[in-house]
Amino acid sequence: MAIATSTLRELYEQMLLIRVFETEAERQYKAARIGGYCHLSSGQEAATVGAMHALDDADLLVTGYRCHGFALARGVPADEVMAELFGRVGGCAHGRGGSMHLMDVSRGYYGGWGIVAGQLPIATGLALGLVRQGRSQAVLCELGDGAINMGAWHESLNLAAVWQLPVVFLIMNNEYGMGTSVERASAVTQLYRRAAAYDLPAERIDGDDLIAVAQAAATMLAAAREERRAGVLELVTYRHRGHSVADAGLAYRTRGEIDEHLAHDPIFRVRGLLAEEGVSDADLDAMLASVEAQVEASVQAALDSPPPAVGTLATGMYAPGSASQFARMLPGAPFGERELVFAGGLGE
Amino acid sequence: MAIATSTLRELYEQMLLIRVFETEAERQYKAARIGGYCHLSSGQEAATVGAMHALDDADLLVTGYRCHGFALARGVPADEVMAELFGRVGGCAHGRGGSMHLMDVSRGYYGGWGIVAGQLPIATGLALGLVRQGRSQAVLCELGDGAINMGAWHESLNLAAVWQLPVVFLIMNNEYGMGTSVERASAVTQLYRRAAAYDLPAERIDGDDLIAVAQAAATMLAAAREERRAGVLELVTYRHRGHSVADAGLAYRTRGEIDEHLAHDPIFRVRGLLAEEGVSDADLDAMLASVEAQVEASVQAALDSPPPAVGTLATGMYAPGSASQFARMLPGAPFGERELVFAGGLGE
Amino acid sequence: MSTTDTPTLVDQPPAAQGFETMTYREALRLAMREEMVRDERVFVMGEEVGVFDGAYKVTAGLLAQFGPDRVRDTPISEEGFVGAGVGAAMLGERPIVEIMTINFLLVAIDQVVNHAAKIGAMFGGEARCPLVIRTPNGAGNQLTAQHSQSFEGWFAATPGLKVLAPATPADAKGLLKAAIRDDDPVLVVENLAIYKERGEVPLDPEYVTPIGLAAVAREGRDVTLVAHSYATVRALHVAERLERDHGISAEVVDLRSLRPLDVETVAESVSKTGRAVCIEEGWPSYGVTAEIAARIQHACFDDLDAPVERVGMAEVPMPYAKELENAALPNEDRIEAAVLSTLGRGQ
Amino acid sequence: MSTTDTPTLVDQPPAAQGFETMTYREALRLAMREEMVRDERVFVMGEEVGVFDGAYKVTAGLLAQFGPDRVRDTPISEEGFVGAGVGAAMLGERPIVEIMTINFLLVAIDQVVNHAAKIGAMFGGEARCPLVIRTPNGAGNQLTAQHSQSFEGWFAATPGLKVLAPATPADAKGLLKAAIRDDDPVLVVENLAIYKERGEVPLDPEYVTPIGLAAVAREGRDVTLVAHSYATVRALHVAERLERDHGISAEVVDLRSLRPLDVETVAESVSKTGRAVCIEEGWPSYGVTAEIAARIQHACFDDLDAPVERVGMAEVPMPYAKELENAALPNEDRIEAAVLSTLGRGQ
Ligand SMILES: Cc1ncc(C[n+]2csc(CCOP(=O)(O)OP(=O)(O)O)c2C)c(N)n1
Ligand SMILES: Cc1ncc(C[n+]2csc(CCOP(=O)(O)OP(=O)(O)O)c2C)c(N)n1
Ligand SMILES: [Mg+2]
Ligand SMILES: [Mg+2]
Repeated sequence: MAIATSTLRELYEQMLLIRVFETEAERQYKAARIGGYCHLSSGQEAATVGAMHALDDADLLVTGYRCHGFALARGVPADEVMAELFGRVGGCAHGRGGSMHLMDVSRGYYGGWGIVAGQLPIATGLALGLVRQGRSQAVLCELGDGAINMGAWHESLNLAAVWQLPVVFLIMNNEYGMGTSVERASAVTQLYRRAAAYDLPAERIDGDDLIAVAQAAATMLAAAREERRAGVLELVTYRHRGHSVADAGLAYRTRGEIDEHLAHDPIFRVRGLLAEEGVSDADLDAMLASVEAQVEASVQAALDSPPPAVGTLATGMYAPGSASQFARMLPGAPFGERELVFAGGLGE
Repeated sequence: MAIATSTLRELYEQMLLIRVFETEAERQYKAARIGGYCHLSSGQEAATVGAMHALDDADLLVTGYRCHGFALARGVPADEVMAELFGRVGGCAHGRGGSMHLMDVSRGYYGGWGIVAGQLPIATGLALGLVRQGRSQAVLCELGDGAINMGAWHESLNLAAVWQLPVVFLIMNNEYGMGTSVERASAVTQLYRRAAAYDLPAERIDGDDLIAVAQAAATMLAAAREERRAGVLELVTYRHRGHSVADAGLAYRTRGEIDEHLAHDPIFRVRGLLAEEGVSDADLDAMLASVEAQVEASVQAALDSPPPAVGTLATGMYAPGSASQFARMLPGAPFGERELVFAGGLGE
Repeated sequence: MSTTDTPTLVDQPPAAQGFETMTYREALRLAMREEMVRDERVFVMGEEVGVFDGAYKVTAGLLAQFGPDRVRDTPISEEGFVGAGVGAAMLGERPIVEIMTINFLLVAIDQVVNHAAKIGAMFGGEARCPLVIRTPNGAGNQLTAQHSQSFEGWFAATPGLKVLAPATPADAKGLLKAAIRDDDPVLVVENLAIYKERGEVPLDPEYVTPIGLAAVAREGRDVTLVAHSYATVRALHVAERLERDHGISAEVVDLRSLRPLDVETVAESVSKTGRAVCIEEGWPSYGVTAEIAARIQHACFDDLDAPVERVGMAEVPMPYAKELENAALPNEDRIEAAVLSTLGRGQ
Repeated sequence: MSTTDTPTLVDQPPAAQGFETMTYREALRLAMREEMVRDERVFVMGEEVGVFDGAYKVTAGLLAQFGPDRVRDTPISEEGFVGAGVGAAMLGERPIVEIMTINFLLVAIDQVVNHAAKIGAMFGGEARCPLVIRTPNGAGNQLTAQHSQSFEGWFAATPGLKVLAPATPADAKGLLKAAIRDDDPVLVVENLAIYKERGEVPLDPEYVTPIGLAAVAREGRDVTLVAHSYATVRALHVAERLERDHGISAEVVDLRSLRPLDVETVAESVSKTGRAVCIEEGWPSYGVTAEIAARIQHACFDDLDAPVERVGMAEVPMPYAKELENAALPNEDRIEAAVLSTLGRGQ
């Protein structure tokens, strides 16, 4: 697949946006404006952007908790992602989800999940839903190299294969699950080989090669859409930062190993491609400047957005109309339920 | 591996014992002397006896709930197995386990488990225990073709491989999990192929060929003992009766399919081998007669054994000494706990 | 199994009238059949629900009527297919997932508690999870330690879920239909012993039992028995015995719904009788009856003439031998003894 | 990672004397180190317990001291390695399995409830399961819906298990050591916020806290606060406030053990004060405080001057925004308000 320079520029900008956003998120976390767990995807931009480029607008996306990059590449405005990390109503999850639970149903992004591999059965079910509705789209389900050792992986892949569901499992193999290397966690280190246990097509490629990723993802998603054939795509990449902002990331890998990867930064690689195609340095620097401005603005937008009101504590928990079902539960209710939950938007 | 005629006779007698025992168990169940679920293994005798022949006395055994045959082949007296089905104190599980939960720790048989695939992580742990204790034995873990689609299969095999544990997973592929054929349940129907996802040795053989089973099991168990190499052995066999005594077994398979298998009854095959080696019909018939007498006697033994006393309701639940830990839990206890549990042998 | 061709909506049959006496099992089946006819988004999924006609025959005949796309046999993969139900529900489908018995729901509880229950709140209402999980609890058939349990209280403890537990064939139909039509994840707790219970069931396809409303199954003056599912059946039998043998008038409150829990109906009854015995099939410590007793002591503090009593399964892993199992069950003798003791007539 | 060579028994060090002030986290580590020195059957297993020194650093330094056979990093496979712990324990080993947080125990709960808890009974005592599972519960760090839960009540509801929940560094050491030495499966519930709490810890390697014994953490006359784990810390702070701001004398009972549950100590206290407020980090409905309230109303029926109150996490999936989380937590304001209302001094 040849990618037009104009397209390559866009993808490069997305990669820059992710990197700059993650860098800023770490800064804001350390400034205590972001709480909870915060997992950055710096270094995984080519894998993220390449795969998302192959995903149609009508397709569905499900990911784990390392999801800032996927949300941004899916087109969720940086303002809304940053506001979510700040826990503000302007966030893409209304400030209720935070870093791990980004989502945007209007863009077919069904979350941002925090239980390792818990998103796999759900992605399988979304694909089942597509089939039952006679729709021709596919589901892209991200997981990590560590997640592949959970039972949910096995059950989901078997169901997807037996039921011929249009779902592509995207393994972001960044070589570690927290501090555990793939070698220490998995009996086969070429993770894509596990697809053979379900007779599913699978491929393992350099996840830092933007174009190769986009091509492989396009092929697999097409098979899912057109032949209802599930697939497994393993992208070999690397996590530049620690597991989360709280992890220095040096206890289980050497400085040298990290530097080695930094030297082959996927962003430099794409910058190189654009340079080859005649895009000037000034032009490339301008792109970076505009992305930096965008991220800076997202921080301001987040600050300008108010936190959710305490009165909305129970909002969304139950469907509209549920409040009347719960009305008779008040007597003897635990202390505070009356004010916090029953008056807090329960099922209204 | 050449099997001496004398050995073959013994194995044949074990197969006969299982068949006659299962037939009697079904009769007793219908006579309401046996309750709960009752899963028979008629038709799977060669697979069961062949595998057990390869298991050393010091090795460990774990199975699912279809375990009468395994218990008998392990040497648990028919009297104790029948008494267990009758729920009597003379049972191998003291009348507390029933058909699904046979066990005999003195013979290294760690149960008889009823949650599909739940025994796999436990077998993996027993193997870990052997390793930590520097022992050179292996664990044999039985599971069904349906159980292989549970997440516990995946996690257990990966752990066994990554940690190099001496455990052999024995898949009794009797073609159905209740009413679901392997084709409808599993994306790969040659189940042994799934071992490749863990780089583990695996073999699929005719489970009704007694000698082939014994040979294959011996090889894998040896590798487990000597090289701490886990393995997967798939035995293709067939369940003559329904899933449990309550299932006629005809809703999901044809009469013809069953007859086809009955025509190649593994017991006939071994009888044929013995005949070839010159064992006379009279001799073979005598073996059957003695086995029938043994099973008949087991029914009487079961009837002669008393049911457990209600005062033992809580026996074994907690370790000795626990009663004092629970002594202060009595005030406001639910009705009956005082008599049934606290006075019922709790941790004494 | 081809599932590409989505079935076309079947016309509504003329609303049937009147009542019919049927088993609890048949009432559940009727509810599913009616809702599948009414709404083609509804489909059934689980182990042996199709070709085998259901391990306990609740779904018998549905495959023949609706085909394999709407009555889907699954591999033995509870975590996988419960999660598949969650995902399909997020897309607007209405899966009814059958779990053969509640004991097996533990391998899938992460999908129910950590996922299904969280969706409405995590998505701020933008995504919902109209999933129904049906499963029987209970002991009584010598099924032994791993197959004789009742975990419904754990799900009732989970905000984001709704938990229903019908005790009559009529409610089996009405509450299962309410669950299927509800936009939230609902666990419908059935019971192995109750499947064969018979009763009158309204044939009207619009017969739906409201969620969150307990029922006074029997009126009485002296004591209130609070129960759900099969324990309600036991309670009603005991109430008869108490009337006959002791001239005691027992009121029976059938909870029907555990989350939401109708404390008002319970409190009204106990305020009237001044005494309560709470009964459940499972282990009472940290169980359903703990919550009921805690609510009663709070809501009826001034009206209670005696402490709230609780009866449930003896707190041991259920042994196999019939003699031991009978002793461990919350049988009528133990319930009656509890009532007598709360009335000061104990041994 | 070679595990063939089983380590040889290390000599006992001379029994250390006196006390040392340390964090709850350090006390847990000390308990494990002492027991690993004392008994080579003891080993630690879990995600990131070794090379990473523990996700919350509880096991920091153990790998360096005891090596990879006794401090075993696992893949992300809770069901698998919890089950591996069960099997190893059946063979007489003494695994300490760390689950990173209790939220992840749900994917392994089948191994705990349907397997570990059943072994003693199913094997009639011929096989036992001396397994320890350590895991923190609780909310408070904006960890959101899937990472802010407390499920210990579900395990306390399971006959065959023992459940401990230390609230002080001293008990963290004493109870974890009791769990490791116990011959039954024991769940030790820790808490994310409590790890950094400091206190005096006896250095004697034979310091073991008996199982099934609650502690009166603070003496008082007017009301009893019943809590476990981090809720006990909150209760003690509230008790100070009540004394200072309202002249109310609150007694605090620290349960320490949920199964067995020391109802005697709770009942003694409430019989004296006549009032009780039960507090937990998790959702109260069908939670731990439900059982405590049910026991109190039964054991102290004639001594209660007011209904038993309960305070816990607001019954919603925990949202991310700090403002919402603070409101949902069982914070000191909410506990104080509950105490005041039970004393008729409500808002
Ligand atoms: C079931 C479960 N167990 C453990 C955790 C804690 N945990 C969060 S992320 C993580 C590592 C996952 O690694 P990987 O799948 O490779 O994804 P990555 O973080 O590298 O993107 C772990 C163990 C969890 N969230 N869920
Ligand atoms: C987790 C779980 N799900 C469902 C069941 C109900 N069940 C008992 S046996 C069985 C079929 C198992 O089939 P297979 O593994 O092939 O073993 P077989 O019965 O053929 O020996 C099922 C679904 C169970 N016991 N545990
Ligand atoms: Mg990773
Ligand atoms: Mg089978």
